[in-house]
Amino acid sequence: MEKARISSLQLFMLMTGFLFGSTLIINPIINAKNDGWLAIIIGGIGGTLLLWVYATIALLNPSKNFVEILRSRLGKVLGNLLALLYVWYFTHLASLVFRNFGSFITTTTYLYTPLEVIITIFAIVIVYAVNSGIEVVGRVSELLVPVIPVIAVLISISLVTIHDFTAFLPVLENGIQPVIKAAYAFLTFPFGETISFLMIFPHLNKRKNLRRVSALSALSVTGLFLFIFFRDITALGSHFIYQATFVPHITSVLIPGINLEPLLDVNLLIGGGIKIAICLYAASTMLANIIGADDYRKFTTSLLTFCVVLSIWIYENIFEMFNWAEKVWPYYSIPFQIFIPLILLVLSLIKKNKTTLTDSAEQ
Amino acid sequence: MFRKIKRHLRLGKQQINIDTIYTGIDEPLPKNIEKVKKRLDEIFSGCDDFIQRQMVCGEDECIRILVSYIDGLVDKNILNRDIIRPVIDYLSSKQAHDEPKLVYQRIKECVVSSSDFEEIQSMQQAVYKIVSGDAVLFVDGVKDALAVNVKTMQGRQIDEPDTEISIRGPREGFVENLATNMMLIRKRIKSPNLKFEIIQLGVQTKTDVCICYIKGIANEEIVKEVRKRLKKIKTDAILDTGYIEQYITDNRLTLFPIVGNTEKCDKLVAKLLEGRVAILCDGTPYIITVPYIFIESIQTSDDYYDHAFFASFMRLLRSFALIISNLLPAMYVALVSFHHTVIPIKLMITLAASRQGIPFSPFVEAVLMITAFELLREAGVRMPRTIGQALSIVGAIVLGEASVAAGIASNLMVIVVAITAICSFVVPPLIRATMLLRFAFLVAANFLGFLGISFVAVAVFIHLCRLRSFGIPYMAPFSPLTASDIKDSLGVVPIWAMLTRPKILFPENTKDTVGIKRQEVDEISED
Amino acid sequence: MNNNMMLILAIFIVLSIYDVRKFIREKESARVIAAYAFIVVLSLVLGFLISIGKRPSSPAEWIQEILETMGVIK
Amino acid sequence: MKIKIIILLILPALLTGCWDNVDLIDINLVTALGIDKSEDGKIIVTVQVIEPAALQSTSSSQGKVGMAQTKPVFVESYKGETISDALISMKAMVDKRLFLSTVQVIILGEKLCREGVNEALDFLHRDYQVEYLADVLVARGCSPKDILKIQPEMDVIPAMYIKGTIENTELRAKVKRTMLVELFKDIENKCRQITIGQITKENEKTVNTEGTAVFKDGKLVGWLNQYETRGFLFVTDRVKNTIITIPMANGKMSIRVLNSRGKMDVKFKNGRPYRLSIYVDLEGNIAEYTGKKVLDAPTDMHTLQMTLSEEVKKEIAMALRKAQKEYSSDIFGFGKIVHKYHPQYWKQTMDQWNDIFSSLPTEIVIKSRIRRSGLIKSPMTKDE
Repeated sequence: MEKARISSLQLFMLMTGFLFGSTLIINPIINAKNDGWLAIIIGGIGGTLLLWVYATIALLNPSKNFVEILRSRLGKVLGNLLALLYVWYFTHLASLVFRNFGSFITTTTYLYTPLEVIITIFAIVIVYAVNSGIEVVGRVSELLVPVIPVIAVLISISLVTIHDFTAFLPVLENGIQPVIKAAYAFLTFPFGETISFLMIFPHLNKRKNLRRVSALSALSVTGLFLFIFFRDITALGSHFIYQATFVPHITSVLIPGINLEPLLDVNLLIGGGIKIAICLYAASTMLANIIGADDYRKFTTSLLTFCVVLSIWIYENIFEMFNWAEKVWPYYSIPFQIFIPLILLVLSLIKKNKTTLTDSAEQ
Repeated sequence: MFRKIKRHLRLGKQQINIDTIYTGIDEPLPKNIEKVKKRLDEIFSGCDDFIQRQMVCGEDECIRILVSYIDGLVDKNILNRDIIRPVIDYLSSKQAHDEPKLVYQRIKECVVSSSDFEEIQSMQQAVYKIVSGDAVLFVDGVKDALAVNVKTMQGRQIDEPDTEISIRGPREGFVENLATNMMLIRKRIKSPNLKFEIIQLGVQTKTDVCICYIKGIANEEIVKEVRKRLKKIKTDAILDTGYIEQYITDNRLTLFPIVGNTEKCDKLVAKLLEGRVAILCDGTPYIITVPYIFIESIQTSDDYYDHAFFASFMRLLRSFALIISNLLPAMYVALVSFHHTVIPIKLMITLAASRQGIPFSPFVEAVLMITAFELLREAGVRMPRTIGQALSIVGAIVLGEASVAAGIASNLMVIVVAITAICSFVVPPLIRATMLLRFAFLVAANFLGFLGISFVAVAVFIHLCRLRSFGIPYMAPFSPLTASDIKDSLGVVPIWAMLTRPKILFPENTKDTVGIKRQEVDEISED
Repeated sequence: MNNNMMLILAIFIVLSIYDVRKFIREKESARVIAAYAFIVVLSLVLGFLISIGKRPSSPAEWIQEILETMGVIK
Repeated sequence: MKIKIIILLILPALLTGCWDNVDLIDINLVTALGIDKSEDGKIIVTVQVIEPAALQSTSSSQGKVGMAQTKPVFVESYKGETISDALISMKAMVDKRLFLSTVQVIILGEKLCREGVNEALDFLHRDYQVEYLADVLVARGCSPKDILKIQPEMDVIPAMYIKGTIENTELRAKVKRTMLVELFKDIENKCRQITIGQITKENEKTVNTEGTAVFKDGKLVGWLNQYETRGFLFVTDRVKNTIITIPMANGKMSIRVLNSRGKMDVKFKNGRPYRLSIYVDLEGNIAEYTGKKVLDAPTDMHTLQMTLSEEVKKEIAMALRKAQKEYSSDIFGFGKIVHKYHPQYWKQTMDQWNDIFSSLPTEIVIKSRIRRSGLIKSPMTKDE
């Protein structure tokens, strides 16, 4: 087990970067059209609660990582099996982010560059980061994540002349159902994916901050998305947003006089990079834990190879990608993001009550 | 591949270590002065600058005294004044004793008028003292000998260093002589807490290397680590602190400087007072300081002497220049060959028109021009100063005028290279790193445009975050964020507002005011 | 035939050769090597299949089908 | 590790090509795009390409000695099934690849507009290079190619010249400036029908941009003249500066409008709309007066303001009447207000909105203020 320590600030930055991730590329909010802001608020609050649950699980099982929690609560065999499933889930998630990023880049700027090449170069940078250890990833995120809101605000300020501030009206045009659906999709992507942080929580140096930091980063990302959503809808109008393949790209192209699109690429590179790095770290650490290897670095390269191949293999075309992210992902994620964590929470609470009971009995 | 080379190098060094020059003379000094003389002549055979002066006196010439030294290393005037004359005076005077032991005692206690002498027992010590410039005085029939410091103080005058020019502040720079350098530091810090620890390094050269720190400010752990790493050095020669630098760095495969060096007294003293450890080396004016973090590269001593607003602006300007000097050619290539959509039309027309008729791709053009510039720079450094003028004229004409007129390079490229060159000189410690990174960025830009640049930039960031200098993260105080140290990073607060020492160095005393209790270092280290 | 894919596989083979060398040097346990080999060989085979244009149906489709048969999504 | 990473990062760069790397000198900068339909239903695409080197030499050194003067601009057209087809096939006649991000103006042909612009917009929206802020115009009475072929004397690049005339609508408010992105926003939107500025050819050297093309459901249905256009722009809050001339005793007076604010509203009663309201606030100075009456009393200004309001009201009423009665097309965007504030009603009547719009009575409220009289107070010719 790595003896790395990350500070609360680093955890906050990592989480924020992770949550920002590739969410802008495949925005689950779009389906709610004008009411996206409602969906963001509902999903954001739900996401904060979910993160609270994950943090509580980590706090109830101090200094244990996810695999150890699974093993101690569910037994060795079942625990290992579930951990193996999670390895798949994180690898899958990482490859999806790769694909989203690659699709975005090849659609908007690099029309003739093959998808594989962009993904591979991205992967090499990430393997360098992950092999440097979670401490280094934390430090890098501390430097780079603050760039994300800065760029978002920069683009928004440049667009201020063409805003239509009533664009989000009317409220609840199509009823509450699409909003709830979008909010749920938003909950599973990106908030539920932070289950991978259960592998990183043990590294936090001040454990008492854990819940506060997670909730804070979830809320600030919700705020950021709200801001970006209002920017997009006021600049483009709901019709346009629904039509566009990649909304943030169009927003950045609209700025009069200059085109800030490369900045947007940087933003997505940072967010996506942190997300993939965390997923890869979580997957390889879990695998190392299951197999009983002492160092997760032994598996980073191989898992990354698999991620890259999977990311190319997984979809045939871009519509499949969108369809999957909208329709299948939220349901596919239920067991990983909600069922198993809730079971763990309940089991941990029971265990804790028991120990406190026995403690009091002994006294 | 590299590992193999390293292994070979390591083997080679070990072989050198076996034959030290001092093996074979590890013996006590003989009592008989003739034997001493003969042995020394044997050891220094072929050294015509080795001189032995014998003085004989007393009844039956029973008192015989031998002074051995190396001509040129000792100051003859001092030698005559402090040793030869008093000894002869004493011997020819009436108080002279007959007993060699008493004579030796007498000479030691009240004849030799030097303040700095040492008693030695072995031949090895005697030889070492002789080669380091002492005169060694042997008395026949006595086992001990007296090494008197009569070193000549010849060397360069203290003057302003050429490499680090400052507009304001002291102009004294270090010189090659270790004692002078120590004096220069001591002169500025009048405190017994300023410690100098001298050790000898280099099997052949036996160079004096001195660890300098302020006890109570510098972290003991770092001092210990410096000692440990210095002791590990096994090499033939230490000719410059550059040698030491390469042995003690944390990461040998990095482009970035993770050990600092300076030639300016005031700068070094400021660093010592911040809690850094300095390593001085005899024979070089460059003194290295550890730990060294990234932000030190854009700091200059002028920043602290000047008004804080101006200094902060200069800091920002320097960081901007650093980015420009790394990225500008790459940005140009990316713009011209990838991101046509980004360029406004008017600029586009200018760009396209200036590129018209150029046979090379922007990448090749950039590489050619930058290489030409680097050559020019290198030639300017190596060349005798008198031809400098000619070179700059040739360079200006070739780079600026002729290449454009001949249609080899575009106008804009010349401007880009010129701006890059100017910017690269703004941050001297990073010139080397920038020079190579610039090419990496160029290749990336030619391959994937801005995306490629971002990839390489992120890789560089990761590398920077990985680096540590004596355990201190290189990118501190930004990552890990140390809020109290931001005061002296991209901006700088006035000197009266700098209440605490840099926490990132875990100084023993974080407060500048002396006497306040030591802070909890562990707590800081976790932040 | 997808040459880019081939090139990329080559890069990853180089990367894994480094790892394997380290494993041999450090006398790694059989379980680790087995797991490693499984992942790498699986991805290389898949990559090869994709590069010669015989793309097997992807996990995305499997998962979608499973969920459809379970009746979770329409 | 580091070495490995560096090698691996550089390796692909050396081994493979640079796919998207296109040198600036290998592309043709397209400054204007003309799209029209031919008689047989195919698309005719016209491009105006500039030659940067020639531009530089004409603008700076007026042609070096011994160098042949090349034309800075050339115009080509090609007939194809779709826009992209025509654009790509055009390379049979054009040497380098056509680069669309520098497009300044897009000129649509009348025939294309009559048959619907939706299909033309798809390509422009889908292609990653097209500049969203390009100005769109409809050519009236001639083909786009005719307009792109002019050789203006004011600017070497015709596209820049045309864009300039469109941009100065800020000063005159007689043509509606439409950027491509606005079309994307409104084309499928039932709340507001699209309108595009109109361009006509004056002679071989100049064009005229005045008036507006009115569309209904993506098809050209008619035109607004320059005064109707101004009325339309007043309502939609697009007037920044303009000159309005009002008749006075013994002459005319021109008012320079410096500031104008337009607002629309749909009044609802019992869940259905019963009136369209338009409010315009404007502010101006006297720019010119050819009459003879001495202006000195504050009350003079009040009467002037009344007359100005009447004049503006007339223009707005003209535009409104045309939109309602003649074309039955909600170009003002009243539907947006209904959509935003009365979504239930909008849902039911979305498809008939244009008819409802045409049948609604209107109310126009103009508030105008005249502040200053310029450098002189009295007219040059006084009424003795």
